[in-house]
Amino acid sequence: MFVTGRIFAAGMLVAIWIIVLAAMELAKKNLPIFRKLAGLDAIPEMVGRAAETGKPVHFTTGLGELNTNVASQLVAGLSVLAYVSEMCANLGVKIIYSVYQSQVMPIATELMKSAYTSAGRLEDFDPEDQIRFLSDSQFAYASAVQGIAEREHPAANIMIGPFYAESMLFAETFYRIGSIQLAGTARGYQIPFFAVVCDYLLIAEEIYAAGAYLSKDPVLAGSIRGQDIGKFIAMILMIVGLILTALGNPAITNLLKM
Amino acid sequence: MADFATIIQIWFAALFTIWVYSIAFRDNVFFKFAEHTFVGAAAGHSLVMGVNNVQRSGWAPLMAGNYLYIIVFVLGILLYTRYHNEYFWMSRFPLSVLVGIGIGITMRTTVTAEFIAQIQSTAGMKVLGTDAWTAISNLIFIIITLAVVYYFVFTFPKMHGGGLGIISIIAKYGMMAAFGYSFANTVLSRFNMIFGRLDFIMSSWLPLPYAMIALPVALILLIYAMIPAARRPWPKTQN
Amino acid sequence: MSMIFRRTIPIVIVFVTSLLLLLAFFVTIPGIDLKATETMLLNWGVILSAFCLGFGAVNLFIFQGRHILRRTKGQWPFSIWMLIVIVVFTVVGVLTGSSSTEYTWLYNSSYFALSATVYSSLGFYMTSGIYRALRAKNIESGLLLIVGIIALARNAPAVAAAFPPIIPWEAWISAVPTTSAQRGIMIGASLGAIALGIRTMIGRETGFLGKLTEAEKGG
Amino acid sequence: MGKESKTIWDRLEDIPREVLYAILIITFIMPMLFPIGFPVPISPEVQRWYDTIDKLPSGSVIMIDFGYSGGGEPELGPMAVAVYHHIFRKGGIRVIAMSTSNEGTLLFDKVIAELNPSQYGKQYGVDYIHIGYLAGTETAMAAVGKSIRTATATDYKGTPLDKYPVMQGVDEAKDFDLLICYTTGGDQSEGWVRQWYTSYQTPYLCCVIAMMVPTMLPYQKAGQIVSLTSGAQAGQMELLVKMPGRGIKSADVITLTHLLCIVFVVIGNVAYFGKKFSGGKK
Repeated sequence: MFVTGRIFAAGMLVAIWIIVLAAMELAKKNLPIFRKLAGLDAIPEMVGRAAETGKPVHFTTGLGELNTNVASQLVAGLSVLAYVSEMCANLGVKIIYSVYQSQVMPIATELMKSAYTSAGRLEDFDPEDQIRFLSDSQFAYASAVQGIAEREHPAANIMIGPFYAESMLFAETFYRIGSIQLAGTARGYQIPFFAVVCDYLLIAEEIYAAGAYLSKDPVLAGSIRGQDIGKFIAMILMIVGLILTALGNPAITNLLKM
Repeated sequence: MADFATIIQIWFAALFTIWVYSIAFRDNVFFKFAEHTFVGAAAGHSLVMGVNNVQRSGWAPLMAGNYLYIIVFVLGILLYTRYHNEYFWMSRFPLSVLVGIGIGITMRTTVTAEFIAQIQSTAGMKVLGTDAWTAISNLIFIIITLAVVYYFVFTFPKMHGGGLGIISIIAKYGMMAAFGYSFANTVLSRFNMIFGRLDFIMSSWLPLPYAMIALPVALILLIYAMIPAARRPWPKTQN
Repeated sequence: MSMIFRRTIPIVIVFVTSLLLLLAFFVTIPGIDLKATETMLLNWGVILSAFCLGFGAVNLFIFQGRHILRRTKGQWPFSIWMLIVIVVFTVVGVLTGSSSTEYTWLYNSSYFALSATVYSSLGFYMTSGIYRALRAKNIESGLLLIVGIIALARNAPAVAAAFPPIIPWEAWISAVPTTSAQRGIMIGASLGAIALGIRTMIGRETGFLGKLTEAEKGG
Repeated sequence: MGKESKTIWDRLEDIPREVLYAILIITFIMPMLFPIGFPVPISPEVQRWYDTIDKLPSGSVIMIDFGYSGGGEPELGPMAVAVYHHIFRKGGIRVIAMSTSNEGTLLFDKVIAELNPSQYGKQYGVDYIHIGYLAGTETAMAAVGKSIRTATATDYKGTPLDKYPVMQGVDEAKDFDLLICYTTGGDQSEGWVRQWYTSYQTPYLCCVIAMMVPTMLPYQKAGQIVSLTSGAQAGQMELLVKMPGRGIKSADVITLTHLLCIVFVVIGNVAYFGKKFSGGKK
């Protein structure tokens, strides 16, 4: 027997479950098409400017570990890293990736190496210099990134992943030295700082979409498709509910309370 | 007058405060010392609280004769096999229990708390039959909520093309206003924290004997430590 | 065989545990009382989480220990100091108890002062961020700026007292655009959280397994 | 661009950050040395919080989560003290505290020391208690909601819970009439909505640091939180309970530093537009 007051919630959960699973299966055959993300579209321009000025591109995926609940943000950041690396390799721009998690080092090396290989520029890739493990303590990492900004003056700075209190510190430092910045995080408390300081933004869920779009992983892309359908359900329920409420009919609100 | 132990405690706390603030100006050896103390203290403190928690929640029932709790102790110890190169996979059993509990309790309530309750609250808003101001406010509220949900639909690109692009623009404006509000609130939070520390220094530390002398000395030392190693007479090594 | 132990069983454990908690919440099965099991399971969750609190210390011993062994320039004396701090905290905290006078003294003179200060130091960066970056470059940033200024002014108690109209302005900003935008984000994020839960339960999201062996990477 | 082409606007934009910081610190210190005593208006949220506690019938039981870390103490500490003053003065209410932050028990001690409950004749174990830190955040909330005595056998000092009269007849979420959470973490403030409000409909008062307020607003609008306040409003609560303390002391400082921020924004934008209109390019 269902517990009263939780019936609709249980049904909703089952519905989302089925939709997400179905979307993931379908995505294996046909990868969903993604809408344009303004933040991603800015990357060619950013790398282009780095090429013009001969300065490097700086990349960071923030803090967090691969076995915690922010792992999916980290994974999204790494997918963007692979994309940016390939573009940098093509244009002969140096990309510096500042690493916080030692466990990410081998993954990043692999990703960047294959990016340079597919650009046919493997000889330009210097993992020692380009993938820098700075520290695994928050503020030591932050001050080391600041050091890179002040010494090497990157033309562009891309930050995608789980960011914490260091977000403002990074954004402010790179702004001061005149880098163009793209930032994205799903950690709600930090988005405002990026919105204030950075030129381009990936807001909240947009980073997952960016990651899924660039990595072409059917599980992730399908899951996003499933969530999109969930958003339709939310919108429809709200609109129908509003209309009925305006007509004085509480059917939807009663349904949701079941 | 405070006792000796308290006086020492205040001195430590005050010096650490000044050293940490110095990072806003430049990296230096005093900050590094304070930072390492912070990281060490954080790890030590959570270990202590962990032991305390295990004693109260696990050890006590076990001693009271609930032998089922042996299982959880075994699982707890298995967590630490993650540091072993060969047996690290054994830590996955307890971790799976933790992950399973985490998913179970979040999923079962998220669907109500953050999905259904929010929809219900929006659907119940009145646009007709209220005063004009409330009606307009509610209408703006509804439009922004719907637009933001719409904005985060990714895999139906046609929904964002042509004239429909206006919805995303509305969403963006709504979110920017929200971010402006958050930003101002964060300033308030951080300033309150700074106030707390400065208040401590001014009302607890500075009234103590010698503190007024120590403050300028500490500041001079700090400024000295901020000078790049190559340009200062001693020590010549960078840290 | 080893794959079953290393990969399949953990995923099955996740599935069974979470399904049990879901069932206990949504349904009542006549004849079966899930409440006792649920209560115990949750308590086990608390205990295992408490066990995890030692990870930080062990990680630091391994990581900083390496610095000490290699005599990393400019780092190893700090590493030794950090390990001393951990040991002192642990010994005092475990021997005298976490609410003893000794431990409270230790906490107040170092950790409390430091954690309060470290996060407040961001206030400085925010000030220069405000000065340099809060610009009305376009409509979006202009909107952010106007809302930001109104909220800043409202947050200053005396400004609100001297200029009362700002109170309803701020209240409106908070209740209408901020709440509605946050609600939109929340609805989307909740779906993301549920989808992540589903992926983990069916073994499509295996980040929690930690490092994978070569054989597992293929699987 | 030659040196002579550096306009006044460029100079204004390039003020070294050290100068900005120094101005900020001075703005902080001046009102501390020479207090002005600016007035503080009461906002409706704080009033609603006050009324909620005021209307509690005698014999009610409150759960308080000390879920904040040391960084939030300057904001949340004064709020916790003011609210305790209110509860203890009112009388007839039992207060059971716990912590989902591992610094919580030590911060609880600070609050109690500042509060001095004996002035109201209140005793530890009889009128109030702290059942200790429980790890796992949401897991801990769910566990305590099911059974306190299963989750922890003793209070934070290590004495068995049943030895305290305050714990009589209290074991699960259903036994509580109100939930209060002070926190610096989203996992806590949102977790209580999920684990207690959603599961047991316990009325919930939530006090967070100011920066977290915006993300919590949707819950309040949906009625899942009775009153959502920020620790920065502690001064207002102190005025309501007529116990001026640290919260009200910060009013002068906060006013002046916020005005400074507004001045900074204005100067920054004047420099930006000045440069734009005087034809200088970046």
